[in-house]
Amino acid sequence: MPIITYREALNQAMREEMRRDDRVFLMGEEVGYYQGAYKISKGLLDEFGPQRVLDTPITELGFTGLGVGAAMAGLRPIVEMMTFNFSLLAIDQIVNSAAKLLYMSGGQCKVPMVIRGPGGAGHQLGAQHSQALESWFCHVPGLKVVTPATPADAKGLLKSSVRDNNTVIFIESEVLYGTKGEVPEGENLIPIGVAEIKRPGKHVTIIAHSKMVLVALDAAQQLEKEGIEAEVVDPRTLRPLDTVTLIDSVKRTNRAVIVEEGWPFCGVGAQIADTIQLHAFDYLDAPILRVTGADVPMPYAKNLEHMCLPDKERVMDAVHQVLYRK
Amino acid sequence: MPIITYREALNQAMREEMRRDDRVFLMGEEVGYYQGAYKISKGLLDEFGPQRVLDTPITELGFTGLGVGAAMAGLRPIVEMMTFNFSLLAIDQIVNSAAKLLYMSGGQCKVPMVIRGPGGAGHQLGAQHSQALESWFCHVPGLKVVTPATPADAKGLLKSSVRDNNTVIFIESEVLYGTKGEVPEGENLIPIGVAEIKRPGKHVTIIAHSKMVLVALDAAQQLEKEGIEAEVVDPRTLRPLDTVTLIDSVKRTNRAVIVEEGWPFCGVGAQIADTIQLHAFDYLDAPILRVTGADVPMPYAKNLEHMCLPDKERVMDAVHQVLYRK
Amino acid sequence: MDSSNSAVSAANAAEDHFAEPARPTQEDRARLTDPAVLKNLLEQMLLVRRFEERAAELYTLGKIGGFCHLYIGQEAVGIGAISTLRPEDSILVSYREHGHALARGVDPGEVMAELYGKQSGVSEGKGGSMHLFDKTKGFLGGHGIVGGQIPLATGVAFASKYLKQNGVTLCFFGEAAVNIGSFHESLNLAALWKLPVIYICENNRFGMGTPVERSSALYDLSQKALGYNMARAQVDGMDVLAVRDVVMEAVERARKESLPTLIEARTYRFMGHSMSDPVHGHYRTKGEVDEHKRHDPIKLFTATLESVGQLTQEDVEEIDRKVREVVEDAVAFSERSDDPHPSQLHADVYTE
Amino acid sequence: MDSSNSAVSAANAAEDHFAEPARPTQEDRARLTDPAVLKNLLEQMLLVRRFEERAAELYTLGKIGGFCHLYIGQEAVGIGAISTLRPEDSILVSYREHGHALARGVDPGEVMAELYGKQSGVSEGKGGSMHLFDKTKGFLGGHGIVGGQIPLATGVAFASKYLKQNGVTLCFFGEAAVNIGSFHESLNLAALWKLPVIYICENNRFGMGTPVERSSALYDLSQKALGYNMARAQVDGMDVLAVRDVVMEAVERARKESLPTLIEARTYRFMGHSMSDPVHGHYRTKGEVDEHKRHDPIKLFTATLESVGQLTQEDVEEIDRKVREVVEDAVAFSERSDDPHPSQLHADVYTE
Ligand SMILES: Cc1ncc(C[n+]2csc(CCOP(=O)(O)OP(=O)(O)O)c2C)c(N)n1
Ligand SMILES: Cc1ncc(C[n+]2csc(CCOP(=O)(O)OP(=O)(O)O)c2C)c(N)n1
Ligand SMILES: [Mg+2]
Ligand SMILES: [Mg+2]
Repeated sequence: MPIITYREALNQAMREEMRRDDRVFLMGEEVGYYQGAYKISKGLLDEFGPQRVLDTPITELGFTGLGVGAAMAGLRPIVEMMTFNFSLLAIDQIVNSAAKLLYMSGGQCKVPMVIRGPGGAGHQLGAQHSQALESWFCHVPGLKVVTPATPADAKGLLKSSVRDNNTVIFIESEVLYGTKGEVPEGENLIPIGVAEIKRPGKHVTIIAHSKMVLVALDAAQQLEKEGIEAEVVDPRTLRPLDTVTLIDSVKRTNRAVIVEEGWPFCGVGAQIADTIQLHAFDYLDAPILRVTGADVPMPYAKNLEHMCLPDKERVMDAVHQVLYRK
Repeated sequence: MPIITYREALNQAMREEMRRDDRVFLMGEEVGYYQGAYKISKGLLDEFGPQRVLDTPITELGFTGLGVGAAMAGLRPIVEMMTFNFSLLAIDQIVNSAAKLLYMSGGQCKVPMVIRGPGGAGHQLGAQHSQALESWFCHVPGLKVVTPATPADAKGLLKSSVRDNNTVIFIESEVLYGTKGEVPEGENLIPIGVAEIKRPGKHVTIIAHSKMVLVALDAAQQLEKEGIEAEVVDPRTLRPLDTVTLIDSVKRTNRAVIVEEGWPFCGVGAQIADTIQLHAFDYLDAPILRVTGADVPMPYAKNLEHMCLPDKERVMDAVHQVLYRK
Repeated sequence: MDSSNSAVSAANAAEDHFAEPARPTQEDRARLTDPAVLKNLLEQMLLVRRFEERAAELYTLGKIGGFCHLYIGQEAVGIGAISTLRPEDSILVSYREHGHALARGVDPGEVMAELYGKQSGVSEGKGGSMHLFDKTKGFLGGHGIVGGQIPLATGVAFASKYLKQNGVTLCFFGEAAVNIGSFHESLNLAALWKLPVIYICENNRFGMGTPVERSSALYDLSQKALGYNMARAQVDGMDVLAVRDVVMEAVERARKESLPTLIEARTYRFMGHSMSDPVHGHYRTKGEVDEHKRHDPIKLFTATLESVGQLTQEDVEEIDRKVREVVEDAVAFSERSDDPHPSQLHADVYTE
Repeated sequence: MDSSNSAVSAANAAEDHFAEPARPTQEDRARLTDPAVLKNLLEQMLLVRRFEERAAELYTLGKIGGFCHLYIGQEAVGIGAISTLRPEDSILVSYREHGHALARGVDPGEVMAELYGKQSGVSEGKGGSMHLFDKTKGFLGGHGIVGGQIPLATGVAFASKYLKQNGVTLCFFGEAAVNIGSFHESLNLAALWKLPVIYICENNRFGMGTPVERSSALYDLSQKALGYNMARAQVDGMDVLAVRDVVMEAVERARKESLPTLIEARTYRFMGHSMSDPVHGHYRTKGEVDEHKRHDPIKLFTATLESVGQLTQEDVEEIDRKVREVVEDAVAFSERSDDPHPSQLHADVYTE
């Protein structure tokens, strides 16, 4: 299987879907002539032309709403948020239009749209450019939320998202763009709503999504040396959440650690913890622990930023705790 | 003690704080000449004049940001959202400016502001006008989130919020505005971050905020007839959350039911459940149950809307379940 | 560099494509208009008026709930404008959209049933008064967030151009909506990308209780188009034929040249902001409302049609009888329709 | 009713308070300006230039991280504008704000230390290049969301008026920011409420890789003021004295009449959008950049000062030596400063 970057995987997914279906178009800041702020759309303007690859003014609310309208009227927009931090300006159109039009219209107005871009922290980008807001989108009925961690998932899930007839919030990661992995060639759709066990294990379940999956796998590898077999489960899709796979894993390991980059209070991990205690109450041998981003706006200073982000060590500590190893 | 409405309590709180401190001013749509869309600001324009009671154009992003700037520069704005649904348009200024300026500026820029208005459903207002989004605000470090359920709490907490030097998201309820209760006269500040046991009991803890407190108390009263003594705890402030009081109650009752009006997935209740399982794991005799709004955009039809909102019956069912009574 | 820039700006100074408020009287226009069209316009205006008068009663009886914003007094705008459209065209409106839906030919029974919250409503009872949708008619809502429909309409126009369907999109909003960001962002996008959309600002003087003079620094709202190099027009929104002519021009521009237009229609709201709002609160006097009622678009139009000999008193009464029947049928239909089935609660949150 | 409305609109048609791009040459202006001021302006421009040249090196050395947006080429705008202010005035800028901070007299060492992310930085290392704050100097950031500072600045002006402090607020943003909703909402509020704020649009031709012609339907950006009945001006942003004069007028208008102004300064960015962006990517040629560098505001100004006999080559070198020293001291200070203490992580999320 070819080994490509997460960036290239996303690029292939968009290219293939745009070739397959003329109604698919890409819109966002710098996606065209500039080839994308993070070069995800490299070459797409050349291949598909300015009718289908549109550079927008800096008007997140306007062009996201325009995308929703275009989707209502039969197109299949891919809207790139240069980063998801800027989606806050568009959130009214995402929540009040994209997520509700189908329901409010009694099923008449479908909004097949993908809103994609990097979420979470980069490197020292400061408080306004380092937010992981997936729990917000997960809260909203009518939206689907996808957070791939590997190139293969990125490609397979983006293709499925573009074909989905609902609005999909597709959250990537600046830090993952350069990572490499095997990606099957051609048509390989990964269904939305299906988790994957990234690493099997029987002593503890570590649940992580997006780049935290890599942190979890790191920790698992290290733990193995201590004879601790951690199972790493990646939901891949946060909404709808594949609770069956998560619960099944916890029922086998009886212990759970949830890792997320975002803020702790009302984070996605809280919902996952609630789901686990509800469905696996009698199987739990220890409280569910969460490893999250620090409960602060992201500081610029490197040393402070480092303290904010979950790392291998903190995940291992949590695992030790749920195993009462210290 | 005088008995007044929740509406009147809010009005008194603003009036008293505006009399006490010239830097406090009120801004929002229809707060002046129209006396407030829900008449919360009745009479304030007459008493304080158009310099301190400002009708804004319909520009939530603009006037909220203006409020933040005014707060940075020494004023203490009260910004009324006609309803919190519209705060989605202002969310960038709330999250990226109000919540972060103090931190980003290394402690230099305080933003003493209150953003207040009704949250949640009214009666058949439809999907775009019936959202309970408190979990979103709770997710954000730098914000405080207050959700009073009674006239006394509304007054005492609004006064404290106006005096707080941080940005406070103060969520009221259209359905509560007309409710009455005893409110001590004059200066009666209720500290932010302190929960209240609205009704003591030893068999189960029901945690509810805002108008769900009334639903919980209804259920508790009914349950009493069955010999079930439910303790109803109202956090009153969701961020910072008074975990001590909540945990202490659950440790006594060993059972918890959490009621909220909002959507279930990633709702505030999920965080509360996570907090409880973490700190009271060994005390729980049953999984924590949540009673929430339906996981759908709010429908207009009366019968469907009714099905969406938590009611006494659903709370009682949950209590019976955690008590294994059925 | 400055020179190069000024070259640019010379090529692109805000040209003011201002369409003079058309001079002819309503009589003049009537004489130039097909009698069938005139009759149809009157019939639609009366239908909307009677429909809403009835809706107001039903609201007070508790048959209709939630927010209910009436169009009474503004009928000439929506009806004149929509009379210029073709089937392939689209319409998006704010929450004050009963009149536009009916003008577009959405079934009155299904509209009324929607206000009742019945399964047989256009939006299956899930939308209500603020969220009427009939995709088969290109009627795309009914939107409750001020300004929310403006980017959406811009996108619908974008799709029509992208798909080469040659459709035109009408986007209606109130004068208070011009102050919100989505208006600004959308108009720039439409002008920049040359989209076939017509923005119709229904200036009824008030956003709830706030007069335009206290919400916008510029009162001559069509001039907002200058900031986007967009064609603009201002029209007497109480004159259904004047509105029709101005919109026809804009539709032409959109269909032939794929260019947007901003139109300000000066009108007035005879009722309260919504059914929960008094007809004239602190913010305006009964005198002011009565004064404006003297310009009732239906009265004006009936008088015109009679004066130019297109209609007799009897014809008018005949039409009125007819529309009242339509309204009563709509009410009867709504009364006998079922509430949505409980199973509908979770339907259409997502689609396959 | 229509008449009453037109009365209103007559009283309030978008009057165009357009200040002609001032005619005099930089030499003319120089002759009319206090020599001390001239020298100070040059010194500030050189300080900013040298400071940022050094910052660029340090960024490539990994001493500075995150996004770092340089002001090189645009110095005349911020420095000319800020030279008109008093201590009670305030300044808010985008993320491209090093120059404005230094022009306002924020300590270069503390600014550099902030770029280093040190505890001794103006924002205690928590803000970084994009979030410089020095409240004692009325320098209120440093904002990373495009357009985010515009409502904030409007609010700061509101507070100054409310508190009768008679302060003026300068708000700087790029030309691409005029398309975002917060610009529109803020300018309307400022004009409607007559706030003492001056909006300075630094038109450096590009928003990242997008030229203004592809982001705004109207290229002559100061004309955006027409939509808000606001005074406006356009100025050559490469001429520090022209900028100073135009802003001085606007400051006068703000301070005396409490009225806002929109100023477009035509300038050019000599470096990439940020340090992670090539100087000329696909979106512009080296030739274009070089062409613009011929209008380097510092070169122009030095030439002027020499031609009017205000300065000799030696004076300039002397000033340059001096500012280079200041920059080196700033670097040394940053190097020897400590990282924020870990205990700072949770400090200042909330205040008492
Ligand atoms: C963003 C937003 N803010 C506030 C409201 C509440 N609201 C509903 S209608 C309205 C007034 C709108 O006035 P205008 O745009 O002139 O339309 P009209 O009602 O006069 O037709 C307001 C403030 C809303 N629906 N959306
Ligand atoms: C709302 C928002 N969208 C996108 C971005 C990413 N971004 C940062 S700067 C920039 C270009 C801004 O250009 P301009 O306003 O002309 O300012 P300049 O950088 O030229 O000084 C963009 C798109 C952002 N920071 N905020
Ligand atoms: Mg209006
Ligand atoms: Mg620029």
